[in-house]
Formats: sequence, structure tokens, C-alpha cells
Amino acid sequence: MRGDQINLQNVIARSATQVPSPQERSGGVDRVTKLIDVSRCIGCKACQVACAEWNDLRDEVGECVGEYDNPLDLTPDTWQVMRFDEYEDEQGNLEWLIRKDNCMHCAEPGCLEACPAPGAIVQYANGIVDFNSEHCIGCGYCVSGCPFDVPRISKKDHKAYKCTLCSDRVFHGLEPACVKSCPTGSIMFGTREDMFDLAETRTNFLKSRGFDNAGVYNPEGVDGTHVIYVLQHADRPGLYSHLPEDPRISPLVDAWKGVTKPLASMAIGLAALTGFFHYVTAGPKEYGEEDEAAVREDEAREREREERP
Amino acid sequence: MTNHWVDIRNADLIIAMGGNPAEAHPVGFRWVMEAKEKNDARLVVVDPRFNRTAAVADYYAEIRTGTDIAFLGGLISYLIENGLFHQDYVRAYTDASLIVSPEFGFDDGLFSGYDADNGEYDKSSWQYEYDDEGHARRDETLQHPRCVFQMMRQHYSRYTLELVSSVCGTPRDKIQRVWDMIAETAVPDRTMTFLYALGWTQHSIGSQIIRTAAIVQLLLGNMGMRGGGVNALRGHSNIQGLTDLGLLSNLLPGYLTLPRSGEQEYDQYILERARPPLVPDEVSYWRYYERFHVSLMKAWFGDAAQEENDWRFDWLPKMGVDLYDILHTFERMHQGEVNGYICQGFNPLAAFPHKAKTTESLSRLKYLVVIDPLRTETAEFWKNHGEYHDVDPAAIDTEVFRLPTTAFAEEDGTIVNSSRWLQWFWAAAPPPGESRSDTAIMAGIFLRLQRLYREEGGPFPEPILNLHWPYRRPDEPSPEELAREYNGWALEDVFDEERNLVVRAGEQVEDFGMLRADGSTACGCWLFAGCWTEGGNQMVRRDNSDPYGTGQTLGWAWSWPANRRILYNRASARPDGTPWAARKAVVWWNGQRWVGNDVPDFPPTSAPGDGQAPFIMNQTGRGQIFARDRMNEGPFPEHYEPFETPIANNPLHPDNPLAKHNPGARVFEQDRENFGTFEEFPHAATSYRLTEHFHYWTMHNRLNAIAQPEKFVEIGESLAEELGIAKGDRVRVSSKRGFIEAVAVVTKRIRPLQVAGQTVHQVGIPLHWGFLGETKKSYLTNTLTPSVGDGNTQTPEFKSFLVRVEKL
Amino acid sequence: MSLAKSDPALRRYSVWNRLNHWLVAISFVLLVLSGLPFFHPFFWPLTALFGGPTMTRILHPYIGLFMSLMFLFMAIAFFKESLIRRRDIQWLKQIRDVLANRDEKLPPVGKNNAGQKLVYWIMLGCIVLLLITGLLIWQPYFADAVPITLRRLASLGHAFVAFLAIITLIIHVYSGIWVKGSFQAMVRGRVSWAWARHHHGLWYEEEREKARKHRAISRRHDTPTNRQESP
Amino acid sequence: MTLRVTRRQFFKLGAAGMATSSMAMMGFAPEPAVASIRHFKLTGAKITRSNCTYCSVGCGVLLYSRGDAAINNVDDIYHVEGDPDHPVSRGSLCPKGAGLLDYIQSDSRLRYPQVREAGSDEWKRIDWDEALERIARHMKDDRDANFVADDDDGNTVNHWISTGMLAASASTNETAYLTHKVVRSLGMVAFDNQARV
Repeated sequence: MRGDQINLQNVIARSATQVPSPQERSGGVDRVTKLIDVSRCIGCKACQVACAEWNDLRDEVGECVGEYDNPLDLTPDTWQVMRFDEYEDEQGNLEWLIRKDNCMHCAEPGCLEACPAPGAIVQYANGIVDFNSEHCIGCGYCVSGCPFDVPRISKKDHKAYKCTLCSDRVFHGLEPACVKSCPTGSIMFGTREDMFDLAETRTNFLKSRGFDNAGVYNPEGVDGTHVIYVLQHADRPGLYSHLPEDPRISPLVDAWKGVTKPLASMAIGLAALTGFFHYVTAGPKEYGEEDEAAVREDEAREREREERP
Repeated sequence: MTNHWVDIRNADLIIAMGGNPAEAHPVGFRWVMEAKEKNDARLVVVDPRFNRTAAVADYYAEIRTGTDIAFLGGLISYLIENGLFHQDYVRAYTDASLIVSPEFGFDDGLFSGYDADNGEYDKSSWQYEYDDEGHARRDETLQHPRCVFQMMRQHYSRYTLELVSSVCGTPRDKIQRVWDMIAETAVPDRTMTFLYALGWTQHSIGSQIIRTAAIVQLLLGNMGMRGGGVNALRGHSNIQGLTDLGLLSNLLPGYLTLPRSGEQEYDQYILERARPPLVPDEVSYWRYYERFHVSLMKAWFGDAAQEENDWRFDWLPKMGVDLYDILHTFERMHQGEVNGYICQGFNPLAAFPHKAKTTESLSRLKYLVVIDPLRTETAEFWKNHGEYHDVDPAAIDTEVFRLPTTAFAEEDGTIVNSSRWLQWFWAAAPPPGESRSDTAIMAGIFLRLQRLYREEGGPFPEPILNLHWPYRRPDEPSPEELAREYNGWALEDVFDEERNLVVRAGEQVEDFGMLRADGSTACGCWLFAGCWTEGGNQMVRRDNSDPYGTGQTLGWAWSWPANRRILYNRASARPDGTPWAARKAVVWWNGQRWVGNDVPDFPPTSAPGDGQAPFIMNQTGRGQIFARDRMNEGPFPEHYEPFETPIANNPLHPDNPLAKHNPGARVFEQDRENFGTFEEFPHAATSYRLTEHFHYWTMHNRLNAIAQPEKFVEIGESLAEELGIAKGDRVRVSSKRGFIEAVAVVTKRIRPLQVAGQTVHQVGIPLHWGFLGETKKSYLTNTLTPSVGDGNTQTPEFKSFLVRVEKL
Repeated sequence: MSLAKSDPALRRYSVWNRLNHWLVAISFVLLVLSGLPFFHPFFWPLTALFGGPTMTRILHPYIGLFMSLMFLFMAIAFFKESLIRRRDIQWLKQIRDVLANRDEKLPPVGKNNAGQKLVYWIMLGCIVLLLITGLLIWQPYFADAVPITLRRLASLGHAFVAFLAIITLIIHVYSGIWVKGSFQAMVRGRVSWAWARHHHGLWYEEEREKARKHRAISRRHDTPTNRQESP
Repeated sequence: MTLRVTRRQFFKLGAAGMATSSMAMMGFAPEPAVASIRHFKLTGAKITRSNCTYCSVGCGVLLYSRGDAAINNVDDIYHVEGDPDHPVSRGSLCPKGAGLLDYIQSDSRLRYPQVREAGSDEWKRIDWDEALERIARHMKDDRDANFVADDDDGNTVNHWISTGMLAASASTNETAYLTHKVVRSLGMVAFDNQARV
């Protein structure tokens, strides 16, 4: 039964964990990938609604601020949003660029690297990066860690939330809710290999329709993502509501999480040890007889001076 | 749809015009994307707005709302003058060769027989020239000056590129580009499909716009072909089914029609409808009208309907006017001539034009019954909702009943999608509270009325007392019983001409061919005959296999007529019975009979040699370029301006005020007074749907409310600049009939147009949101819309009207 | 205040000084214990001491605020005696003698030696920085309002400064153990004249001078009760 | 269609989840708790084939309900998604279809018959029998008073135009057929549906 894919040890990376998780049993576990072909997106928001419905999310009813976008941004209750951009090229040709914005499920997840709570963020063998709210302590480090500004901290329970790539559905052999709902086939799902093959087909199609710069968005800075885009203008991701040109885990986060901590921890231990051995070698600092004698002399001197009539 | 959703993938060119499929039918639109990817098809959008469909289109051309006839008329002329049409198809399968009566004429925007005083046409001259047998004269060479082809050519010769551009406001190069792309499909192995919806129907000239599209498709030879057709995407889930079942003022199930008051004699009534062929030996299927009619009367009145009593012809109400459509009824309601109104899952206060008039009309009712799963604005029209609906309950004496009914998830039954598929679905849970099914409610009301008439008597009680009511649970007929009833069954053994038994008494009929006019069969809707046969319920079938790879899936559900997926599919083959093109093949002649990947829309054994033409429902057997007297404003579509137009006159007939608007349209005096002028209301407005919402239901759904929470109007950047409006500002949009307030969406997607030498700004007004539900409270869009309808169907002109936009 | 017999003669820290110091010390240790788990997974089990990870995350900043306040008082109280003088430089130059206990070679120092002064200034600096960076990354209150880059910088800074402070603390604590009598001093506030003379020669002289004057005054209107006797 | 864990297994999972996660809170997290995946919400659901009744594409939908229609249970639909077998929709849905659940469960669903008396400012709950009796009475009175047997030209018309009806384009063919049958038997012609709007 496909349910066998549920494997509670099938985790290749855990937040705040030094020892590696069991890695051997990855045979036959394909990495999955979600492909978002922006050139086929009509911005209908079916994915957005399907996501909320599947994950039992009901965000606040917002208001119109003069654009189709709604909700305006990701929230703890909205794990994906459609971002609409009207782009007019040099010739005055209009393009309505609509991008589905959600967790990119990086191969090297900044959130996971930054998270201090063991197991609050895990990466499964199939590539999905999942938050385990049960272990989330709400420190917000994942927010600092994410190069795509995706995680959101809930005001209700102060825990971090984001797209799970429907890990529950995927583990049960189903596609994510957003993928299934997509009316135009803009969102596709499958093994990483298949999605890259498809991405190539779609890219060639776009090139055949005059989009010379069409291409795939799979940023190397985070060692690739398990959510990839097909873009008409892959040379300018910025056109699509500021999709980062070259996202990478911030060097600050790296410095902070990388080497610093083990070294520092060691230094602390070392310091304590040094003290101890110094005591062993040099011994305590004490005053000696000569000090007491000197004190007695001083007192004697003072006394006779004071008793002199 | 003449074709169906999946068939769109077989098209080489998709024209989305008068519709916004990506917005209103996203899932069906999938097959457009498939055509693009798998069939290398192009998608072209011609629309006032760069809409969601345009977002994924290969080419977009802006157009002024309501000018599609000009755009397509020009195309017709372009195709003819440049010989870019499917010669053989046009000659063999259209009425191009038929000769038009010499009395017929067209002068400065008016066809022959116009009576300016009553604003009506005497259509007697709109005919072919007939020989003594009553057959139309023909000229296969298409050279005769009065043959339909030459008449059409002459009619549209006025539609030059320059003129079209100045009427539509579309730049010439864009028009030319679209025309060229369409012309490429004139060859036999390429097809183009028109996807349209209410962007074409909701105009005072709506029906004629669609006729123009049909003419184009006939010229290109795209009717009956895979990936061709004129495809109405349709609105509601079962709008197709309700139309098929004739729930319209003048219809009976299966497009049978009610008698007009003038038709007092049964024979006369049948004769009028059982149309003989106008070309020798054509099928002219309507000749069997009586079979369908009598079977219907047997289904409704059982044994009470007998030959001697003309099958109770008199028990059918007769039409005193052409139509008692909604505009007509609400006009009478407004005059105080209507006392009661029943809204079954319908929200007229929000859905009808000129809300103020609707409110006043409803207030003059004695009783109103609203049957709905949800709270509706209509049911609460008497309630004060502040600025959004400001009324005084104390001053409204209408007694309003609100009856809770089941939603789709809580009932069994079928709906007909726009592919004409009857699909059966099942209830998954009980309805909330005391809700009851619509059938139980209708039965409950009827049985009580029947009892009252039995006990108290009253005028003309017979049809009520004798209505055939064989249901096991009279108070709640089951969907199964009703489905079997509209499929039809034999009352006696039925034999064919050779005395072969066709169907046994008591058995379900297999198809409408088994129906008889002698009272031996009963059938509630001949068009649906075959949906529930002795083989059982065909509508539950779930075999989605597609052996020919054509997308016909004949084993899925059941499609009317006779499980046929592409209408007129005989036209996909040459007169000699071989397909026009292998990649477009649907049916073909195998030497003995018609076979193929679809159910042939043709007598199965009518050999090509017999020369019968493919359009078997038409008296000519041919596609009608010339509509004869079937349309109220003329046999050839002509462009007329919307009743609220942003320009001074009709550029085609600047000097003839009678030809400014549709001369055949019906306008009530008070409504005419409520038309605005472009001097006072300079902006051309159009109303439409958004994909996040469905009319006035989804505002009751949290999930959809989140996706699109508040009312907005779309304004082009240049107009916004002119009016000092910034994105997100609140604006007031006023028409002669009232005003609404909403948030401004300022966009590059609506551009100003150069029309007849002036700049026209268009304003987009989504129709959603109201003062109930989960979304932000808002005004109803139909506060603004005018109360005037299409010349034939009386569909209100929601798509073209005038407003004034102001910053608040 | 009451004096125990065992209490040495010379008063070094007032009651308030001592309470203040220990409040800071205790909250500092709590901060270290609650902070280390977020510093490195190795210390994660420490969160158990605070009722679980989330509680630890919630408590840590509040303890921090409290300590900062307490430290402020202490900083004011010890300000004057912590100003670096020229002689302190000399003392630092001879740090090897200090560590090797060759105290006779060291120049006499006042109430605080250069080492103590350094601890004062380093801690002052660290705590100010920790306070600021801490506020910037404080969920759920301020963090959301802070630009992401600044938040990242703050996280990094907080960790680094905390490390510095912890090292300093370790040195401070060790000195207390190493220099006999100083722990006593911070607990009971008193030291012996000899201790003072050995470790803080100049301060010893000042104190003797004070004592002399005191006796002079007390002799004029002789009251045996408040006669001060040295051993 | 998907994983079918028995209910007992599912409870075990749940229990294990709780135990391990509370341990995890103490910082001593065993592997499984830390890697625990989300509960699959369709486990054990009853699936019903249906059609979306918004637009005329007629997408196939699967209704997932809690409860097995046992007599002591009131089944409740808690999830809706596309039917992958459907030739047109192939499992996909638009934002309306994807949100069907909130229509089925909308707070605006009516639960019992109500009447608003003339001039009143409020709804009054009534029972079905009263509602239907009163409506029938209204209709009969109006028909009796305004039925037209012959028009002014002396033509037999047998119609009743002082009460009209709008039928629902989202109702089933069966409802529509019965409605039509009843309406014509009463002689009603002011009869329409959304085909026009």
C-alpha cells in the first residue's frame, strides 16, 4: 500500500541536530518537485483556496487595496498567495505576470539551518521541508534564516507556519492540494527528474512563441529548490513581484549558525578548564604572615602616637 | 456548445470573444491550454479588457463593448473578397446557393418591412424565392445576384477595415492580424473555435452577434468539425438543462413551443411547427414535431390526453405576447399587474437590471416565495440595509416566504453541462435543519393546490386535477422516477413501418426515434430520450476511455441528442462521405452506414449519393447564413449601437436615427426615459464575473470571501489620471438609474479607444458582492444597468451601458 | 547592622552592593542556562530547567530585562572606583606576576585592581549590546517590526556578545575562587586588614587613615561601646 | 483511493504522537516524535461522487464525509476535491469549486421555513405545513381571481399571468422537469430562468 511511504525515520535533515538522521533507507525514495509555469497561470487562485481548504485555514476577510491580489501577503493562515504584475515591454506590449508565491522547499533550507529547536523543522528524503509546530518554540529564527521571506509567526500561538507541500498528501501518494486544483496545468508535480524534463518542454514551447529568455528558476544559491518556476523572462526574475535574482542563505546567518557556535561552545569549556589548571599549578592568591606583621606594626605605631600626651 | 469542452483541444485557433473562459470557466479553459501545448494552437482574445484569458493568450486586441458584429462583419467581407473561405463546404453545406426573394431589401440600416410606428418588422419578405413545390430556388455557381452568397457579400461590403476600426476602436493592424489568423483556418484540415458567453448574449443585438459568428464558421467550414463550432460556454451549472427542458416563458421541453393565442386549432399548431423541407429530400427533422408533442402530453396528462381531445391541446396555456420574459414581467409588476412571484434559487434583486425598479416592483407584490439554500438579497428586499439598500419595511406590504432547500451535495440528480452531458450525482449528507428538496417543495405546493381545487373548485381546474402524478411518494417524487419519465416509455407495443416490434409496452424508449404521435408513447423531453433506457440509467456511466484519442469519451455520462458529442458532425466529411481531413475526422461513410468516433448526427444509412445535407434540423438541410424570418431584426446581422452608446450615432448609418439602435428591440416607455446620454455619462461601462466568485452565492463562503473580499471597479490608467484617481481610492460610479461606490483598481489592462474620431474610456464593473454574506458589504452592480433586452431573447443589455466615474 | 564574631574587621561592600551583585549574578547564570540551548543544540536539555523550550524562549528575555536593570544600579554604584588609572596599566603589564602569584613585585592598587575594572567595563559593554540586540529579535514583540537584515545582524551579535560575556564571567568567578577572601568579601562584605594590605595596598592606607580619624573623634567623647579594635 | 489505516491504528498513531511530542517538549526528543508527519485527514472518510453546480463546465467533485450513514450518526461533509476520473476536469477545480465546502457549510444556509408578514421588519419561523398551506392559498386566490380563459379577441388562452416564477438554473433536471410540469398545469406563462441573465 502506498501508505508505506510514511516512514517516521525518513528524514534527511533536522533542525538543531548535529548527528545525522538515518540516511541509508533512501532507496527508491524519489525527490519530488513542484513546477509552477508562470506562463500558464491565469491567477484564478484555485490553488490558494484549495490550500486553505485542505489545511483547514481560514484567514481574515481582508479588503481591496486596488489590485487583484488578496490576501496581500503570506500570513500564518495563508500559506500561498498570487502576486499580480502588469508589465509593459519596450514595444508597449502588455503582459500580466502572475506568480504563485509560497515556500520554495530549498535543498539547503535557511529556516532549518537557523532553527534552534531540534526537529521543529525537518527535511524529508523526498525533499519536502516541513515545520513540526509541536516542536516550534516561536523564536522566529526561521524567519531570519529564509532567503525568500516565507515563514510567518502566528499571533495566536506564536508558532511558525508555512507551506508544507502537503507532506501529508504526498506521503499518501497524492499530489499537493494546490497542484491538483490547478485548472490550467500551470502547477505540476512529480519526481525531480520528470519536472525538469517538463520544464524543458515548457521552456522550449515558450521560446517557440518568441520568449527568447524563457527558462527555469531553480536558484543554485540554496542548492536548488523543490519548487521551481518556468518564467517567460528567466533573465529578470525581479519582474515577477521581486522574485530574488540570486537567493542564498544570508552570510550573517551562516556566520551565526555555522562555525561560530561549536567553536564558541568549546572556548567556554576551555576557559573553565584553564581556570582549574591554573589553580592546580599556581595555587590560590593569599596574604602572608608579613602582611599581618605589617598590620600589627602599623597599629602599634599608631597607638603609641595616640597615647603620647 | 455545438462541440464540447474536451474537443477544444482539437482546435488550431481559439477565439475568445464575448467571453472570458479563463475567468468564468477556468477548468474548461484547461483544454485551450492543451490545444496550445499539444496542438500548437494559438489563442486570440478580443475583449474590452486585457483579462485573465488574455494573460495567457498569444494575441490580444481591444474592442469597444457591443461592436462585435462590426468586427466579424468586416471579417466576413475580408474572407469573401479575398477568397479565404472553404469553397466546397460553403457551396454544399450552407444556404449560400439559395436565392432570396426579390421583395427582400436593405436600405440605410433597415431591412424591408419596417414599421417605424410600432418599432416592428413585417418579416413576410424575408424569404427565399420558392418554386411551385415550395422549394427554394438555387444557383450552385453562387453567381446569381440574389443568391444568399452574393447578398451577404453585398451586405458586408460596407464593413471596411477603416469603418470597423472606427466603430470598434481597435487599431487597424490588430484587426488585420486577427482576421489573418482566422483566415488561415479556411483550409479543410485546420479549425477555429469561437468561445463565447454572456459577453455576446447580453446585448440588445446579442443573438445577431452570435449569428455573425455562425456565418463566419460556415464560411470557414468549421461547423461539425473537431475543434470547430460556435461554443456557448453558458453560465449556470444547469442553464443548459433548464433550457433543454424549456423552463422559459414560451417553451416546452425539448424546444417545443407553447401555442400563441392566435393558434386556436391543434392541427394549425402542429403544421406551423412540423416544418417540411425547403430543399427537395432534405431531412428537416422537425417534421416529427407531433411525435414529440403528443408524447409530452401523454407524459403530463396520461389517459386524459386522447386523440379525440387533441391530446388536451387546450390545457396548454397560450402566449398572449411573444414572451413573458423577466423584463416584461417586471414591467407589469411595476404597473401593479402581478400579485405573486416565486423565486426558486434565483436572486432577481441582485441579478436583474435597474435595481431600483426591481425593488419597487417586488414591493407591489402581494406575496413572494423564495426557495433557496441561502439567504438572498431578494428574500430581504423589504429590509433596510442602510446605504446599500435603503427601504422602509413598514411601507412594504409584500408577504414573503423563505423556504430552505437542499444544496447539490444533499441531493441526487443530473445537471447538463455546456457540452450537453447529463451527469448524475449523489447526495453525500443530509441537508441542514429542516431543509427540503425542491421537488418536495414543488410537490407540496402542487398537491395542496390540487386538493383546494378538488374541494373548492375554481376556474379551469382540469389540468390541475388530471396532471399525471404516478409517483410512489406523491409528496416527494424521486429523481429516478422523474428521470425515467422525461426519458419516455411505451404505453403500447410500438411497431415500425415493416411491423417490426420497436419497443414493448411499459419499456423505456431507447431514443426519440421510437416516439410516436398516436399516443402509444409518453416522453417528458424527447431530446433526453435515451438517458434512462431498459439498459438502466445512462447518465451514471463513468467510462472515461477515449479509444480514438479524440476526446469524445462516449462512455462518460450521456449527451443529448442520442449521446452525440459533436453536433452536425456529418459536416466533418465531404459530400462523398470521406473526412475533409484525417486529423479532423469525426464520422465517415463506410459503404453501408455512417460510422466514426462519435454518434453520427445524420440518418445512419443515408448514403452520400442520396445527397442529403448535414444540418438536419434545418428545413434546408444547410447552415443558415440567411436567417429568413427567424430573427426579429433581420436575416443578416447588422451592427447597431447599444441603447446607451458613448458616441453620437451609428457610424454605419449616421443619418438614420431609426438605425442607431436595434430597430427590432422592445423598449418600455419608462425604461426609455431611464437611458442616459454620453454627454451626461461619458464612460462606456461593462459588467462581468470574476473567477474568485460565482454571482451572489460565493460571497457567503468564507474561502471565496478571503480570495476577493471587496467590491471594486476597473479603470484604465489614462482615465484614472484624467480624474485624479489613484489605485485603492474609493470612487462613485453613477448611471441614469443610480450609483454605486467601490474601490478603484487602476490598471494598464484597459486602454482608451479611438472611436469615430473621439476617445472612449471603458470602465469594468464586476457584478459580485452584495449586502449579505462574508464579504465586505457593497452596492449591487445592477443598480446601474439598463432595463432593455436583446431583440429576440430579451436578455438584458448588461454588457454595454453608460456611467460617470467620480473620485470620492 | 549586626556583626558575626567571625566577620573580619574591615568593611568592603555595603549590604546593597552585595544584594545587587548577587541578583545580577543569579539572573546572569539563569540567562546563560536559558540562552545556551538556543546557542547550540548541545545545551538543548537545559530548557528542561525552565519548563520546556517554549517557556525558556519566553522567560529568557524577561530575565534579561531584569538583569539589565539590576546591572544599571551596580554600574552606577561602582562607577568611580572602576575608572582606569595610570597605575592600572602598569599592573596589567605585570599580568604574568599576577597570575604567578608574585604579588610582592606588583604595584599597590586601590579598592579595585585593573582586572576587576576590566570586568566592570566589559560587562557594561556586553550587557548594553545584549539588551539592544535582544530587543531587536524579541518574538513576538519587536522582531516583526525589524528589517530582516538587521534582525539577522542582531541574532549574530547577540550570540557573539553573549559568548564574550560568558568568558568574562568565567574569569570573574574563577578570580573569586582563586583570590582567597574575596568570595567572603562579596558574601559578608568584610575583609581583614591584612587581606586589604596584601591585595589593595593603597585602599588599605586610605582605610587606616579613616580608622585613625575615627578613633580620634571617638576619644573626645569617650564611649566604650563604639570603640573599634583591631586583632 | 488512498491509504486506509484502520481506526485503531489511527488512534495508536494519535496517542503515540501525543506522548512523544510532550516528551519532546522536555527537550528529550526521541526520533519518531521529531519526524512525525501530519495526520492524513481523509483516512476513513466516506467518498461520494458529485458534480459542482456553479458553472456549466460541470466538473466532477468528490465529497468526503465523516460518518458511514449509520442510523445513529449524522454524516457531515468536511472536504471536497476534484474527481480525477472526470474527462473534463480530471481532478482540477477552480477557486469556487475548491471552496465548495464553505458553501455547503455556509453560515448563510437557511435551516427552516420563515415568513415576513406584510409591513413587518423581521422573519418569523413557521413550520412547513403552515408555509405550504399559506402559499397554496395565496396562489389559488390569485389564480381564481385572475385566470384568463379567453383574451379580448375571444381566443382561448387559458393562462395565468398575475403570478410568475423563476426557476433555478442550478437545480437538477428532475427538479426542473417537475417544476415545469406543475407550472404549466396551472397555466403559468410568466416563467423564466437564468438563461436570460
